[in-house]
Amino acid sequence: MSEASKGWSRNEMAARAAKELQDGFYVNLGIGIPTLVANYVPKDITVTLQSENGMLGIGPFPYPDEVDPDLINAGKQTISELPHSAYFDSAASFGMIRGGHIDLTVLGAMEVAENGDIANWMIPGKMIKGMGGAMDLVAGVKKIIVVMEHTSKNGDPKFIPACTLPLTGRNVVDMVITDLAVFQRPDHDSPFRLVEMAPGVTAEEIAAKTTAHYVS
Amino acid sequence: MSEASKGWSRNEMAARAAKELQDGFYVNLGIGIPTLVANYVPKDITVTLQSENGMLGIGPFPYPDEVDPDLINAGKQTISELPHSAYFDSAASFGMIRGGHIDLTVLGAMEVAENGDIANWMIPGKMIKGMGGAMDLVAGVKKIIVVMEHTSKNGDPKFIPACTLPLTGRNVVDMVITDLAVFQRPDHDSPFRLVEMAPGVTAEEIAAKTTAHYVS
Amino acid sequence: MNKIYPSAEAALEGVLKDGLLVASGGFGLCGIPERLLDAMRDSGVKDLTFASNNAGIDNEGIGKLLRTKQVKKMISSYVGENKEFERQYLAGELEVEFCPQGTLAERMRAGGAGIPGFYTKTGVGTQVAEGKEVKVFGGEEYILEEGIFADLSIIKAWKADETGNVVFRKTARNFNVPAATCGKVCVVEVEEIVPVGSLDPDAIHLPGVFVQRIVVGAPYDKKIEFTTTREREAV
Amino acid sequence: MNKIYPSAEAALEGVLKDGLLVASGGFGLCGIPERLLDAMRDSGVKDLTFASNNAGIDNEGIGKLLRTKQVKKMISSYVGENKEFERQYLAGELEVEFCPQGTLAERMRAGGAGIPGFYTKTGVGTQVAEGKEVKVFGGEEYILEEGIFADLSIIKAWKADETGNVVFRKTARNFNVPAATCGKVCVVEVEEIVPVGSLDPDAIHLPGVFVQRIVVGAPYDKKIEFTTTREREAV
Repeated sequence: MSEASKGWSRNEMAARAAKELQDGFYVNLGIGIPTLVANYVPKDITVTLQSENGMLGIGPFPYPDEVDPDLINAGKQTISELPHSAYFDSAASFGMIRGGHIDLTVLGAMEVAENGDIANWMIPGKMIKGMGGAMDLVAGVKKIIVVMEHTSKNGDPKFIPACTLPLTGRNVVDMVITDLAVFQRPDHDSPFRLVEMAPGVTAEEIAAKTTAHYVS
Repeated sequence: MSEASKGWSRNEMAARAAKELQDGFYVNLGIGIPTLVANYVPKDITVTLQSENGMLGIGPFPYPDEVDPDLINAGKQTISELPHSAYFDSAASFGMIRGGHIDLTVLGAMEVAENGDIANWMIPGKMIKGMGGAMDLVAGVKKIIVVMEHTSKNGDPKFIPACTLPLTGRNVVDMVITDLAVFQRPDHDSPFRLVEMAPGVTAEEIAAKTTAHYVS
Repeated sequence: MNKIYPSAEAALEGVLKDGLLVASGGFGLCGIPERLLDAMRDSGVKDLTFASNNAGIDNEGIGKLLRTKQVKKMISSYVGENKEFERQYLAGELEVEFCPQGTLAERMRAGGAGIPGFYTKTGVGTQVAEGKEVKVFGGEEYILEEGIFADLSIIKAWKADETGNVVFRKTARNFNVPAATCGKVCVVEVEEIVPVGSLDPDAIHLPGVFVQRIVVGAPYDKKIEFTTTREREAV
Repeated sequence: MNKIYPSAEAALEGVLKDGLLVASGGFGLCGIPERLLDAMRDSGVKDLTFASNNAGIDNEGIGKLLRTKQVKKMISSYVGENKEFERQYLAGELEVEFCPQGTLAERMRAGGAGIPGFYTKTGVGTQVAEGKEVKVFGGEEYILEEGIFADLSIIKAWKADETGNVVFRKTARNFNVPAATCGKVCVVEVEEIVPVGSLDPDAIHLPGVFVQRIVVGAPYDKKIEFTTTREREAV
C-alpha cells in the first residue's frame, strides 16, 4: 500500500460528484459528503435540490435571524427557501422519488458491490437507526452516485465482490466516487469501469485496495 | 295493479332521501333525482356536498353573471363556491371516496337486486357511455342510497332477485327509495326490509310490483 | 434551463410519434389542454391511445382528433355527448377501455409515483374485474389495477412560473395533476406565465419537477357543457 | 357540527384505548403533534403502536411516551437520536418495524385512499422484502406493501378553519397529510383557527372531510434538532 498517495479530500470528492450535474437536473443529496456537492454546482447551470421531507428548491443555510423550525432539510438542519421553492407532503415527495422524476442522487455507503448492490443502513449487532429514505432513493432516482472512502478505517476495501452487510438496494449504483478513484457503468447490466484516479494514485494502488471486479 | 296509487313525485323521493342526512355529513349526489336532494337538506343541520371532479362544499347554481367555466360539478353543470369550499385533484377526490371518508351517496339505478347488487351503467347492445365515478362511489362510500322509479316504463320491477344487467357494484346498496316505497337493511348480510310506503300505496301493490325478496 | 416554448407546436416538437400513449388532463371540457390537442391534430400524428377521463364532445377536446381518426384507443370513464365517437366505436374503428373514474385517476397517479399496481374494491364483481387478479385483504376481495405509464402528458393549468411550478383554478384542476405525473414528458399549457417568486411555495399544485415544457395558450374561450344558473332575488 | 375542542385532552376524549394503532405526522421534531402527544401521555393509555416516521428524541415527541412505556411498537423509517428508545429496543421491550420512508408515507396514503396494498421497487432484494409477495411488472420485480389503516390520526397543522380545512407551513407539512387520511378519527392541533372563508379554496392542503376534531395548541415553542446557519456578509 502506498502511504504517499493523498487522494481526494471530502470536498474534492464532492466537487467530482458535482461534475455529473447537468442543467435542469433535480437532485437529492444525502447527508455528509453528499451535502457538500451543493457547494460545487457549476455557475452556468441550474440545479434544483429536492429534500425528501417535502421541498423542491433548497436554499443555503439561513442567516441566524432567519432560522425557522418549520423549514428543515432531511438531515433535520435548518435551511432557507428560494424564490422557486415548492413544498409538498411526504407521500407526494416520495411519489417524485419512486416515480423516477429525480435525476440524480448522491449518497454515502458502507459497501458497494461489483454488481451495483449498496449497503448503507445497518450493521448487524449494532443499534439499527433505520433506512430513512435511502431505500426509496436508490430504487427510484434515475442515477445513483455513491461517494465514500475507498477503504474502511481498518483499511478494508468497501468496493467489493458482494456486500456483506444487509442491502439498501440491489443492482442500483451507477457510479462510485472514492477518495482514490471513480468507477462508472453505462447501465445495470454492465460491469463498473475505472474511469478516473485521484492525483498521485496509481492503478496498482487502486487494484490493491479494491476487491470488486472492475474493468480498467 | 292499482291505477289509483299516485306514489311519491321525484321531489318527494328526493325529500325522503334527504331525511337520511345527518349533521356533519359529507355527501355525494348523483345526477337526476339525487341532485334534487340538495334542495331538502334540513335547515338545522350542516351537510357538505362533494363533487367527484374535485370539490368539497358545492354551492347553488350561480347567478347568470357569476357563471365560471372552471367551476362545474360532476354533471358538468356550472355551480358556485361556498366560503368553506376546497378544491383538489381527481386522485385526491377518489382517495376520499374510495377511502370511506364520504358518509353517504344517493344514486339512480336501472336495477337493484335483493342481495344489494346494483346495475346502473350499461345495457348490453346499447351504446356504452361508461361508468364515470359510479363504481368508485358504490365501492367506497359508507352508505349507498338508490333512488329510482319502482318499475320500468314497461311496468317491469326494478328491485329484483338478481340483476340482469352488468353490475356497477356487488352487495353495496343500503337503502332503496322508489316512488312507492322505501326498503332498507342494517348491514350487507341482512335482507332488505320494507320500511315505508308512499301515501295511498298498499303492501299488496308493492308486493305485486316487486320480485326481489324482502322482509315486510 | 428554459422550459418555455413559443407555441403549442414548438412545445410538442420532437415528442410526437405515431402510436404514443398520451395522458391528458381535464374533466368534460373543463381544464382540457385545447391548444396542445389542436397542435396534435395539426401534426397528423396517429394511432394514439389517450388515457383521459372523457373524449371531448364532437368538435371539442379529443373529439377533434377523433374526427380526423388519429385516435386508436381511449382509456376513459365516460364518453357520452360525442356522436363521432359513438359512430367509430359502434363501427369497431375505435377501441375503448372503460375504467372507473377513481381507478383511472389512481392509475395515473400510480404511474407517476412508480407504482405498477395497486388493489382496489372498485369494480369487484363487475365486468371491470374480468381478467384481473383478485386478492383478499382483511376478508374482503380487491382487484389489481395497473399504473399508467404514459409516453406523453398534456395538461392545462392556470399559471406557471418559469421553473414549471404550476397552479390550477377551481375544478379545472381535476385529472391534470395525476395526468401530468405519469408521462415521460409533460407539456403544460397555461393561461399565464408569472415571474419566479410570485407563486406561494406553500400553494403549488404541481411542482416544477414534473413539468418539462410550458406554453401560453391564452386567450381562451372556455367552453361550458351545461350552463345552469339561478335567478337573482329581486332587491 | 362543531369540530373545535377546548383542549387536547378534550379532543382525545372517547377515542383513546389501550392497544390503538396511531398514525402520527411530523418529520423529526418538525410538525409533530406535541400537545396531543402530551395529552396521550397524561391519559395513561398504553400498548400503543405508532406509525410515525420518527420516534422523537429523548424527551420530545413520541419520546415522551416511550419514557413512560406506553408504546408497544413503532412503525418508522428512522429512530436515531433517542437513547431511551435504544435502551428499550435493545432490551426487547419495544417492537420496531422498519419501513422505508417513502413506503411508509405511501402506506399511510394508501390506507386513507382505500388501497389495501400496492407494489413498489423500494426494498426489493433487501431485508424489507422478506416475507412479502414479489410480483413482476414489465420484467422487473416489485414487492407488495400494505396500506396502514389506523384507529387514530394525530397531526399538527398551521391553520384550520372551523369546518376543518387545514393548511400547513413549509416543511412542517411532511407526514401530516398522509397520516391524517388513514385514521378512523383524525384529531388536528393547530396554531390558529381562522374564520370560514379566510383560507383560499384553491390552497387547502387537507380538506375538512378528513378532520373530525380540532384543538388550538398555541403558543408553541418549536424545537430544532440541528440549527445550521451561514454568516451574513459584511455590508
